[in-house]
Amino acid sequence: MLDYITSYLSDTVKVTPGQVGNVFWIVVYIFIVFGGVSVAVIAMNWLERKALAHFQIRLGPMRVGPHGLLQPIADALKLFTKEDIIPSAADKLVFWIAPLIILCASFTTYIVVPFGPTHAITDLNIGILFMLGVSSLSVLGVVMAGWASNSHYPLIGALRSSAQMVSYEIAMGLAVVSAVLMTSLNAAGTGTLSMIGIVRAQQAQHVWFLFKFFPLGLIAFVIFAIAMIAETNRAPFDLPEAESELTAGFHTEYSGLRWSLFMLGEYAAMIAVSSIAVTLWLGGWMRPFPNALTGDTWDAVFSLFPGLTFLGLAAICFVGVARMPKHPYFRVQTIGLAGFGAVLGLIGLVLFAPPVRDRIQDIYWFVAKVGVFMYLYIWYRATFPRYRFDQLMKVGWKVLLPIALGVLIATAVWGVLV
Amino acid sequence: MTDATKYLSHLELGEPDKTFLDSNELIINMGPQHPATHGVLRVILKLDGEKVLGTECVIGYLHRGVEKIAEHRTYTMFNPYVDRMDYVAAVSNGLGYCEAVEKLLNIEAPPRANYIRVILTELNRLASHQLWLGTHALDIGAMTPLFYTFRDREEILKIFEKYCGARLTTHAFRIGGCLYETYDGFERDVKKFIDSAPSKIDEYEELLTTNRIWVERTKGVGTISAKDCIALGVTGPVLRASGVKWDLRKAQPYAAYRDFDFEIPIGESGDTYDRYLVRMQEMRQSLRILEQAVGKIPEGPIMAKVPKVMKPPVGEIYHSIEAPKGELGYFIVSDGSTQPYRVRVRPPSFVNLQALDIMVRGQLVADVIAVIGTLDIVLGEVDR
Amino acid sequence: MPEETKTPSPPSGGEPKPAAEAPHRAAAPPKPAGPAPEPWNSSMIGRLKEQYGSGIDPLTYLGQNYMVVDSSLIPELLQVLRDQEEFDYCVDVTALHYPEREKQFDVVWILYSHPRNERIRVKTMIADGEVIPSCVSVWATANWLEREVYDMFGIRFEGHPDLKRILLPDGWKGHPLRKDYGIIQQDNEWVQINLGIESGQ
Amino acid sequence: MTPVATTFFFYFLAAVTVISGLLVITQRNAVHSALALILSLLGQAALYLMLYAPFVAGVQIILYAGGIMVLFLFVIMLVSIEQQQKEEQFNKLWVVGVLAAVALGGLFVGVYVKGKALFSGPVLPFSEPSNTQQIAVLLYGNYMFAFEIASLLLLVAIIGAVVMAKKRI
Repeated sequence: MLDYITSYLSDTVKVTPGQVGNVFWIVVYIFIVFGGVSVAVIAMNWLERKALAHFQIRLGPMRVGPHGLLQPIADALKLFTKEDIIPSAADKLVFWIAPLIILCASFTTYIVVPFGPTHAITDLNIGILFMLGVSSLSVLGVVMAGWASNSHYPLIGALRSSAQMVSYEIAMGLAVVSAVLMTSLNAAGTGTLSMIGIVRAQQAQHVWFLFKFFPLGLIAFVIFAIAMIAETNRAPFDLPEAESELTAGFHTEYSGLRWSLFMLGEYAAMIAVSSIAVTLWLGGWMRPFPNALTGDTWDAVFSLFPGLTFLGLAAICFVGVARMPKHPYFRVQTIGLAGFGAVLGLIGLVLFAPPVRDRIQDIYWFVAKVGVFMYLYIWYRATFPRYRFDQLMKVGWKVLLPIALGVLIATAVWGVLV
Repeated sequence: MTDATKYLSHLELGEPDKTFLDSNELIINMGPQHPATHGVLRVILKLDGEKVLGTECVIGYLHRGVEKIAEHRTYTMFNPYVDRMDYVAAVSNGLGYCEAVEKLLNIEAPPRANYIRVILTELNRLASHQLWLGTHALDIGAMTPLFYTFRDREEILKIFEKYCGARLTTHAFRIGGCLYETYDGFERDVKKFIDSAPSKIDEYEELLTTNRIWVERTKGVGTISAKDCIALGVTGPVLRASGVKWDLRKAQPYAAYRDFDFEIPIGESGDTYDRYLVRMQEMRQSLRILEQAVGKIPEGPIMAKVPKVMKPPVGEIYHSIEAPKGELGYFIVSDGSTQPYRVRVRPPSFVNLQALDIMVRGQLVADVIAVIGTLDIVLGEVDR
Repeated sequence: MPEETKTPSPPSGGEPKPAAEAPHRAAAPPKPAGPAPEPWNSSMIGRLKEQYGSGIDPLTYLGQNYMVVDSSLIPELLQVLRDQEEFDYCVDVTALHYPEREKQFDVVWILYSHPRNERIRVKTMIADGEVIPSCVSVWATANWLEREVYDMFGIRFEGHPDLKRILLPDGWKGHPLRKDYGIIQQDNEWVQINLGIESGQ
Repeated sequence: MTPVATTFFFYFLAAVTVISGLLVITQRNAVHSALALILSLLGQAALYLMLYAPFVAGVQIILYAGGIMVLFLFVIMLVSIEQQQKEEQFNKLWVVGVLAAVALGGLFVGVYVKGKALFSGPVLPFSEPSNTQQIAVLLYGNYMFAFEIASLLLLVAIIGAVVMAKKRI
């Protein structure tokens, strides 16, 4: 099977992801990507609490570690050591499996995420289809969790989420198809479903699909951006886990480790769908303005960004150190923050080294673009009230779906005419 | 006064369905432990999918027998208890009780006390509305207003704390006036608050008033007509949002409200959005009252001549004030002894909560949450 | 916190003193005989008297008007008050218990008229165990208010759509606002069965 | 570079598919049956992958495992499970069942025997990267008419379902 997977690597790429035929590199990449995603989820957890807190004029976590940097770890420890409660009337088997399904579904999608032309576990030639398909499996986990809890609120949450996710998948799929359609506008007239192929198509056509056939690409992107929030059950579409209505929706009865698996899966899914959006419309790993600001000088300037970012973060840390109260009580925290800043600064310096710089650039730009989406997720959550279920369905079926269909047809027509 | 004569026919509540457990129907217990029922309210919902077919409120989880306690305390001793009913508007509760007993004793609080009472009560109205706004918005899913309102409510609570030492259950007034003279800088603090508050209210409105999702979630939700409101005895902002211009501060002025110029904001359609707008306007009107009051607190005593041992003559009195939630009435019967023979509290939340059923029939589960929020109930007052 | 007046300071340490202590010199002798209720006359009373005769005893006390009516008049009079006299808003329904009286209970309706901006009370006396017609059909708001009166006093309202306890649990025995119900009294049996507390406290 | 692993995986996946297929009809709890069915469908998707038909595999996952099964679960969840569990698992039509199974088995054997002559040896029909394109050419080229008929039928079914489900339009 591994042979089989490796045989699917695109032959157009010179250094193929995972180094064709080399099982070792695939395994290494799997560990790197899954480890990286887990770290990203932890970071996202901290960032969300912190950013949300600042939106809401409070400080957020401040106790565990300097500025609460160790809070996610403390939370994880707490969740691991918490009593594991299974309701007596629950269907134990299904109750067990549900969070695992969500987790597997959201992590499996990373198999095809292209962090760079050479930085991907593999490159299926049905990549985007695979991603949509596998991420749609997470709804099974939600439904199973809601049913297995044998309680009204989770059941309603599960009903809501299954209806919601299935509905928004359609608009999402149509938006994706219109982006895929754009890949076929080359000399050969053949498109691709491969994630790497899609980015390469944007490279070849010298445009992010966001701006292709303006405003068609933009509309498709916006549809996707809305649908993906609904897909991941985030505010303002967080009805399945609407806190004020259904207490916690489908995971009301879950606690401890299994609850944290849900959270892990949810955040991983958020990052996954964001990476689809980045790949399809925002040029994936490509740096900004690849066609306008060309030349070696610009390349060199943009290649400094990763290092500069880390140096900037380090600088923020040191500002924090300087502003720490000068009291023995805070000594440990101050030293910790300074150490953290120093590590960030060191990483930044390492990233300036030319060979590292060139290898890391793709990943940096990809992650930076995904990061923007992550910030948007938090922003939406701080700003918007929650939709009601019928309104949500109305938006999905009566607004997004027709527009997505229209965009698809318009893209096809435009593509044929041009 | 609007022409209310046309609302005189009574309300058809309809028979509860006999087939309460049909196969398509789902009975769901909302509360008493539920994040959106504002305490320990339990609502039994009969649902068809997500549509509400009927509700039944089960209350009493917070029943402390306040009325029974009153019969075993002297008039003065009972005063702090009333703060524990509507604990987010404790000052209003105290005002109502003190004025009722004053009426029964046939004394009157001096003008300075009345002004202090008005200032504190209006501040309390603001605090109550802010708390309502924050929790209501949180129920509908907007997290952020909660923290904004709590930030500003804090300023009010600080003034209370400086004035009487307590923040929530203030026990600010005494029978016959106020116990405490205003502290140094009281007027400055209030003035500072008045100056900063309008921009803060603008901030809330910016987040919500034109927010599409907010409007969609609240417009046409939980609509109740003026006729139904009056038939169900609903008072306060809920009544005013249905278009009845009735506010006890204007209709039967008490304390020093006669001296101030303010408007009664009313709504048109009586839906959740109108109630939201009415309360936002009310907050601005409260600021207007405060502005007029704070500059010209008259000099003089703050306590009327009150007998040391209060023994009101045999008789009974009903006095009501416009609490933030509606008409808060006290019906006090004296038998000539030091303890009231009977104290009946007419709680606005209790009566308003009755309207929940007709407001949510035919709407969705999510609307129940919105309507419970918009009724602005405090379970301490519902259950007493 | 500086205070320049004779008033006591805010409760920084000790308990707040009873308010009545503040104006010491104002300790007037208690007035056992206060103002007595006086007859109340108005055009409305005239009309009602014409219709119901001696069943109505209109009084006024401290500027507040009320009428003591015979319990046989009850649903009809309230209906008339709502329909003809525009008392469209029933503020409250409550009761009083006088155990030493023959007719133990006073049932009180507090009414308000929006068009007239007028508040009156209607009062009637009934004996223990006697039923009184419900006025839910007159004012819908009476539903919960009557349930509360039933809960607290045990007065049964005839024709109420759903007369059951409202604040106390359904199986509770006793009606706490009756004067013979002690302040710390409770339904020990209920507490033991439902809360599992043996001592009953 | 095919040999061992591929054979192993084939039999592994086949076993998963068949066993979970059996579980579908033997489980007492309808939700467990549905879950087994999902597993069976996923096994089939993997088998498609082994047959170098990635597009079909992807569609299998999206449509069957992701879409249709959710709707299945949706319906099953709302049905009272307790009652079903008390009911008899199999009804008494043993004879008909056996006959149907024998007929189906005979058909399979027939196809297998005859098919050996028709398809000689495992051949890769299309080059992999263009597999998706080839399907498109077949669907929208050669079998255009059949495809359109099928989609029209589905449309009729959808409208019919809406009309039946909605009491008032």
